[in-house]
Amino acid sequence: MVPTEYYVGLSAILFALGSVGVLTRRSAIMLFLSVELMLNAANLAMVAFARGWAASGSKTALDGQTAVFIVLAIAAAEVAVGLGILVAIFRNRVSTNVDELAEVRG
Amino acid sequence: MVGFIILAVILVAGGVGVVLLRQPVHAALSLVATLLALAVTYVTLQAHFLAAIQVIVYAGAILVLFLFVIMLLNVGGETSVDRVTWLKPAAWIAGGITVAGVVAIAFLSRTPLPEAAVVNAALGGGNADRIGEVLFSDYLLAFQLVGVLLMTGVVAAVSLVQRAAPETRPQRGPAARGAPHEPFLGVRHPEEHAGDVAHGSH
Amino acid sequence: MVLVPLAAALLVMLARNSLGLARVIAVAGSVATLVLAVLLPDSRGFDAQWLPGIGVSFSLGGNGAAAVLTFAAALMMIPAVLVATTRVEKGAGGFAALLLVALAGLNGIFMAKDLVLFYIFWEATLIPGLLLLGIYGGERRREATVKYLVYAVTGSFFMLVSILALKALSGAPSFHIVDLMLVTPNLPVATQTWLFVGMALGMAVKLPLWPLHSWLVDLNEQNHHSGAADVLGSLYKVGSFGFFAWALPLLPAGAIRVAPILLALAVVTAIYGALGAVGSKHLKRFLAYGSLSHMGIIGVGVFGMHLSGLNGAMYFLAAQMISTGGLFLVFGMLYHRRRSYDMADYGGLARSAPALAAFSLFLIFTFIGVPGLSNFPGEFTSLLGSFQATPWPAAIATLTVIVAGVYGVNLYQKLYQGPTDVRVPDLDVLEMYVLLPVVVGVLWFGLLPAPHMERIETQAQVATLQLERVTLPPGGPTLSDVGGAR
Amino acid sequence: MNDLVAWASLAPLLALVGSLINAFFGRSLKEPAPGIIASVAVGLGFVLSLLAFFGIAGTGEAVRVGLWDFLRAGDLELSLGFHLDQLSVLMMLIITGVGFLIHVYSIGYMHGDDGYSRYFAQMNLFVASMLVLVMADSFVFMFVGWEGVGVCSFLLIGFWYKDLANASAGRKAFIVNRVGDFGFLVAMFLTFKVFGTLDIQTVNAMAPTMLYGSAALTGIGLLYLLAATGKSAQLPLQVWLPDAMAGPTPVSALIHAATMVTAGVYLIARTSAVYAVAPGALATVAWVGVLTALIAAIAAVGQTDIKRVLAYSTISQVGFMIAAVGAGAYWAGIFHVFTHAFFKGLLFLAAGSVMHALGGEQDMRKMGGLGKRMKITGTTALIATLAIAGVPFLSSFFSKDAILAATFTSGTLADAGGGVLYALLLITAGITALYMFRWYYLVFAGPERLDRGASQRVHESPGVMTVPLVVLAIGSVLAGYVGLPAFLTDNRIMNWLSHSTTTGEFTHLGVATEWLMLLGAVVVAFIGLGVGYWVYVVGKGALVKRLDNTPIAGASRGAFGFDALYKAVFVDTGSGAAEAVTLLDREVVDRGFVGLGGVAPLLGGLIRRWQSGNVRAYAFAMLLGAAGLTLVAALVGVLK
Repeated sequence: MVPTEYYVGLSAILFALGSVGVLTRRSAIMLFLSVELMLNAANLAMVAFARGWAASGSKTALDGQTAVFIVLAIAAAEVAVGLGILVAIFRNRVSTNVDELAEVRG
Repeated sequence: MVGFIILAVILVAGGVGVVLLRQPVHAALSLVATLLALAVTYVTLQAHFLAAIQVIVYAGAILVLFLFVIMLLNVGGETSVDRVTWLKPAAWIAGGITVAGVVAIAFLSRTPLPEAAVVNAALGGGNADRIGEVLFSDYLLAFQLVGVLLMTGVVAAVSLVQRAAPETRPQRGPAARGAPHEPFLGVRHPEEHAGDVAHGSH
Repeated sequence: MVLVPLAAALLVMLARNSLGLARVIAVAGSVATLVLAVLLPDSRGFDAQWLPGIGVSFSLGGNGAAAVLTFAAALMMIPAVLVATTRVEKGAGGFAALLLVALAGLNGIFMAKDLVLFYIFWEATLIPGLLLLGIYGGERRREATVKYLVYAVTGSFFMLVSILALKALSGAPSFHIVDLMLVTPNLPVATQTWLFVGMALGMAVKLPLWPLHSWLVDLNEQNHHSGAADVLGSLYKVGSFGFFAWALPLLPAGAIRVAPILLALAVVTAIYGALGAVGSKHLKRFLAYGSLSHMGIIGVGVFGMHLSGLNGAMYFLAAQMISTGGLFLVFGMLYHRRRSYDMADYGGLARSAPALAAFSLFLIFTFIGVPGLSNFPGEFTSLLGSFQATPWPAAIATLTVIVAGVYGVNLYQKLYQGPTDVRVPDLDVLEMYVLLPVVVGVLWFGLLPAPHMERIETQAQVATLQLERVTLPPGGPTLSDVGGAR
Repeated sequence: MNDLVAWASLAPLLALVGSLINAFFGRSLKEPAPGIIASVAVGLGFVLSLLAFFGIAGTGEAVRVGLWDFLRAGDLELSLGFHLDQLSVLMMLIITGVGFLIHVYSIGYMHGDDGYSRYFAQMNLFVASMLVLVMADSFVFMFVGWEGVGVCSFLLIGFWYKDLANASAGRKAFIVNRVGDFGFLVAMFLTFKVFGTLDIQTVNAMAPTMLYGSAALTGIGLLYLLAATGKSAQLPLQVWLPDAMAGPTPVSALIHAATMVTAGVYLIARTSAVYAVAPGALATVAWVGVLTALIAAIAAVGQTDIKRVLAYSTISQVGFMIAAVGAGAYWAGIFHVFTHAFFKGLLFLAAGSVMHALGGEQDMRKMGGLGKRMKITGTTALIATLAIAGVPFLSSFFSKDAILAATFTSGTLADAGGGVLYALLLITAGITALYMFRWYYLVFAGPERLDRGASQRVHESPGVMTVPLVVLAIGSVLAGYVGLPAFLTDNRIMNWLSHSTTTGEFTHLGVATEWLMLLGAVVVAFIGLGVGYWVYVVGKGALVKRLDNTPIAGASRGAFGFDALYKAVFVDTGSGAAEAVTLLDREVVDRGFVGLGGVAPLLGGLIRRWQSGNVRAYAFAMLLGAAGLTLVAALVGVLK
C-alpha cells in the first residue's frame, strides 16, 4: 500500500495549485473553480488520514471520511450561493473581474 | 505504487490545467478530469462510498452547474491586464513554500501504515452503511446543520437570481437595473450617509 | 443568558421594518436577560463538550463576579435599546439587534469557564461594537473603527498565543479553568511571566491601560450620537475582568512579577484620564477620559492583588457601567436638543430643563464617586484594598478624587449654570423611562453593595488563593472549592 | 429608654423625606408650603433629638442602631449604623435646633424666589447629610454624610446659578473640599491598615493599645486633619469659605457658620482616642487652628462686604475650636461649636435681614445707622456682637475662655509652644472684638450712607424672620451657662462629653491663676472693643485712611493672598496639566501605538496599501500566512 505521506504530499500540491489559481485568476468563475480544487485537496488529505489512522480506534476510524462527506455537502451549498451571486453581479456589471469589485474595501 | 503515480500525474496535470488554461470552459473540464481521478484515488484509499459521491455530486452536479453558468454568462478568457503584477510570481513562490512545508511535515512525522486487515476491518471499505452509522450517531448535529445550510443555500440562490425579475417586468431595460436595493443587514448606502454627516457636523 | 439576547436580536432583526414591534422585542429581551441575571447566581452552570479533541468545552457558569457584571450589563441594556429604537434615524432595528448581540457576547465573556470559549466571546463581542461604530458612527467613524480594530486585534493576538501556549506548556487536560488552575501555577516563573505578559497585552488594550487607551476616546467620540452605542462601550471595558478571572489565577507567579509595572500604569491611567477629562471640551471625549480614569482605579484595585481590592475593582467595574452609560445617554439627550457635543454650545440649561439638570447632576455626582451612589463602594474598596498591599500607588491614585471633583463640577457648570437665552425642552416621557433604570441601578449599587460583593468574593478568593500558592511554601491553603460550575 | 434614643435615627430620614417631597412635588406646591414641609421635617428631627438627649441623659449609655450591611470585601466587613452618644446627640441638637430656626427664617427670606422649593429640598438634604455625619458609627458612613454636606454646600452656594460667579464659588468650595476628602479617604485606608476596621468606636477602643506616637498613627491624625481643614475652612484650605457667601444668607448661617464648618472639629473630637496617642498630630492641629484664627481675624478687619467679614470671622472662630481640640480639650472645642452656632447663626441671619431690607446690598460702606430703623435686627445683632467679642456673661465668654485656658495648660502642647499659642489666641480674641465692633458700627450705628432708593426701602423684616433672630439671641446669651468654668462649679458640658471623648492632660492651675486668666480675657475683649470705638467713633475712621496703603492693610483686604497663590500654583498648573494631557494624547499617544514617531506614517502607508480592497491581495496574505505556518511547523519538526 502507498504510505499516507505520499497522499498528503499530493494533496499539498493540489492545494497549492488551487491557491495559486485563486490568486492569479481574475475571473470570479475561475476563482470558484480554484477554490473547488483546494477543497478537494483537503478532502484527499482527510481520506488518506482516515486510512492511515484506522488502527487507532475502530469507532473513530471513519471520522475522516464522514468529514469529507460533510465538506461535499457544504461545497454544494457554497457553489449554489456563489454562482447565484455571480449571476446577480454579472447582471449589474457585465463582468466577473474581481479587481473591479473592490467595494469590500474597509 | 504505479497506480498512485499515474493518478498523481493526472491529478497534478488537471490542477495545473485549472490554473493555467485561459478559457473557463477548458479549465472546468480540466477540473472534471481531476475530480474523476480523485474519485479513483478514493477507491484506492478504501473510501468507496465517497468515490461514488464524488463522481455523482462533484463531477456530476457541481461541475455541470459551473459549466452551465459559464455557458449562460458566456464568460470568455481574461482580457484585461492584471494590475497587481507582483502577485503572480509571489503566489507561485508562496504555494511552493506551502507544499515544501507540508511535505516536510508529512515525511518527518511519518507513521507506518497499519496492516491491511486492520484497515479493512476499521474502514469496512468505506461503505455507505458504515459511514451512515457514524453520520447518524456521532455527527448527527453536524449532519442536521448541513441540512439547514443546504436549505438556506437553495433559498439564497433562488432569491439572488430572482431579485431583479419583478423589477424588470414592467420596464425592461437598463434603467431598472440601477434601482436601489434593500439595505443588506441594515447597512446603509454611501449616499445615505451624506445627510447624516451634514447634520452631525452641525 | 447568552441565548436570550441573541434570540431577541434575531427577532428584532426580523421585525426591523416595524419599529414599534422591534422596540417591544428589544426591551423584552433586555428585561428577560435582566431577570435571568438576577436568577443566575442560584442556577447551575452549563457544561458541554464542544471540541473534545483539543480540550475545549462549552462551559458557562454564573457564579462569582459574573452574576454582578451580567446584572449591571443587562440593566443598562434596557435604556440603551430604548434609546436605540427611538433616536436612531436609520436602521434602528439593526442598531438594537447589534446591541443585543453585544450583550450576549458580554454575558459570554463574564460567564465563560473555558479559556478558549472566553477568548471566542472576547473577540465575538468586538464585531457588534465595530459594526455599530462603522455603520452608525459619526463623520470620522472610519478612522475610529480602524483604530479600534487594530488595537483590539493586535492585543488579542498576543493573548491568543498565550492561551494556546498555556495549555501546551502546562500539560493541562483541557482549557477548562479548573483543569488549568491546578497545573499552570506550577510552571516556571519565567514561563509564567512571558505568558502573563502576552495575556496582559490583550487585556490591557481592553482595560484600557495607558498608553493603549486612545481607541476608547475616538470610539466614544465617533459612536452614534444617541449615546446608546456608548453604553455598550462602557460595558465593553472588560480587560480588568480578564485579569481578575483568568490572568491572575492562572499565572500567579507571572502576575506577581509583572504587577508592579501594571500597577504603575494603572496609576498613570487614573490620573491621566482625570486630567484629560478636565481638558476636554467635547462631551463624549470628556466622558471617555473620565471613565478611563475609573478604569485606572479598577486597575489599581486589581494589580494591588489584595482580596478587598480585587472585589472592589470588580464591583466598580459593574457599577461604572451604570453611571457612565447613564451619562452617555444624558449626553445623547443633550445632543438631541442642541445638535452639538461642544461644551461651549451649552450653558444655563438648568433654567429651562430643571429635571434634566437634576438627573445630570445626580449622575455626575455618581460618576465622581460621591458616597451613597453607585461608584463609591467599588472605588473606595478597590483603593482601600490596594492600599493595604501597596500604600503609595493607591494613595497617589486617590488623588483622582480631587481632579474628579474638578471635572465633575466644571461640567455641570458649563452645561447647566450661568446666564443663557437658550431654552430647551425638559425631559419627555420616553427619557424619563430611559433614565429610570439608571437611577434605580445607581441607588441599588450605591446603597446595597454587600450582597453583590459577597458574590464577587468567592471568585476573588480564587485569585488570592492562587496567588498565595506561589508565595507561600507548599502546604498552604489549597484549591478545594473552586469553579462550582463543574 | 434605649428605644427612645433609637427613635432619633429617624431624624435624618425625616429630613430626607422632606427633601424628596420638595424635590419631586415642590414645584406644584404653593408658597410657603415647601418651606413649611421642610421646617416641620427638621423640627420633628429636633424633637426626636431632644428625646434622645433625655434618653441618654437618663441612662448615660450610648445607643447603637444598626442599619444594613454595606461593604463585604475580604477583611473589610462594614455595616452601616448610627452611634448615638453624648457627643453626637449634642451635635444633633445643634443641627436640628439651629437648623429649624434657619428654615423658618428662610420661609420669609426666600419669599418670591423662583427656586423656592428647590431651596428647601437642598436645605433638607443638607440637614439629613449633616445628621448622618454626626450620627454615623463608622468612618465610611460618616464620609457619606461628609460628602453629602459638601454636595449640598456646592448646590446651595451656587443656588443663584444664573450668575456664573455664584456657580464658580460653589465649584471652588466643592473642589477645595475634595482636597480634604482626599485626606479623609487616605486616612480611612491607613486606619484600616493599622486597625483593621473602620468602626469609629472600635478604633477608639483599640487606639490606647497602639504604639504611642508611631508614624502610622501620626499619619492618620494628620490625614484626618487634612480632611478637617477642608470642611472647616482651616489653613491651608480656608480659601473657599469667603467665596461661599455667594449663596443665600440663611445657607451661610446654617452651613457655613453653624454646622458644616464645624464638622472638622467634630471629626477630630470623635477620633480623640487616636489623637491621644499621636501627640505630634495633635500639636499640628493646635497650630493650624491658632494660625487660622489669627490670620482670618486679621483678614476680617479689612473686609467691606457684610458677609465676608462674618465669613472670615467664622474661619477664625473655627480656628479657635480646632485649637481647642488640638490642645486636647475636646469638650471645649465642642462647647465653642455649641455657642458659636447661636451667635454666628444670629449674625448671619441679621446680615440677611439687613440685605433683605436693603434689596440685596452687601457693601458695608453703603450702610450705617440701621439700628434705629430695624430695631429687632439691630438689637439682636448687638447681642451677638458682644457675645462673640467675649463680653463677660455672654456665651462666647465662657467657651472662649475654656479654649484659652486649655491651650495654656495643655500637656501635649507644653513642648510644642503652648505659651505662644495662648498668646496668639489672646491677640486673636482682641482682634475679634475689634472687627466685630467695626462690623456692628458700620452697619447698625454711625451715620447713614444708604443709596436713596435703598433708604426708602428699609424696613424691619417680617415676624417669620425676626422670631428666629430673637430665639437665637436668647441662645447667644444663655448657651455659655452649660459650661461654667470647672474651678467655680460643675462644668456640665465637660462632664457630659467626657463619656464620648478622651481628655488630654492638663496642668492644674490655682484658683487665683484661673481668675487672672479670666480677667485677662475680659480685658483683651474690652481692649478690642475700645480700640474699635477709638478708631471708628472717636477718630471717625481717620486712622483707617492713614493705614490704607500699608502692607498689613493690603494683606488684610486680600486675606494674605492665598487665592492668588493657589491660582498660580494649583489652578494654573492643574489646567496646564490638563491641556498638556489632551495635547499629548492627541499628538503622541494616539499615534504612538502604530509606530513610535517617524515609523507611524510609513507603517500607516503600508497598512493603507494592504487595505486596498483588492480581494486577491487579501487572499495572498492568507496564503502567505498559511505558508509561514507550515514552514514554522516543519522547522520545529526538523529541529526536534
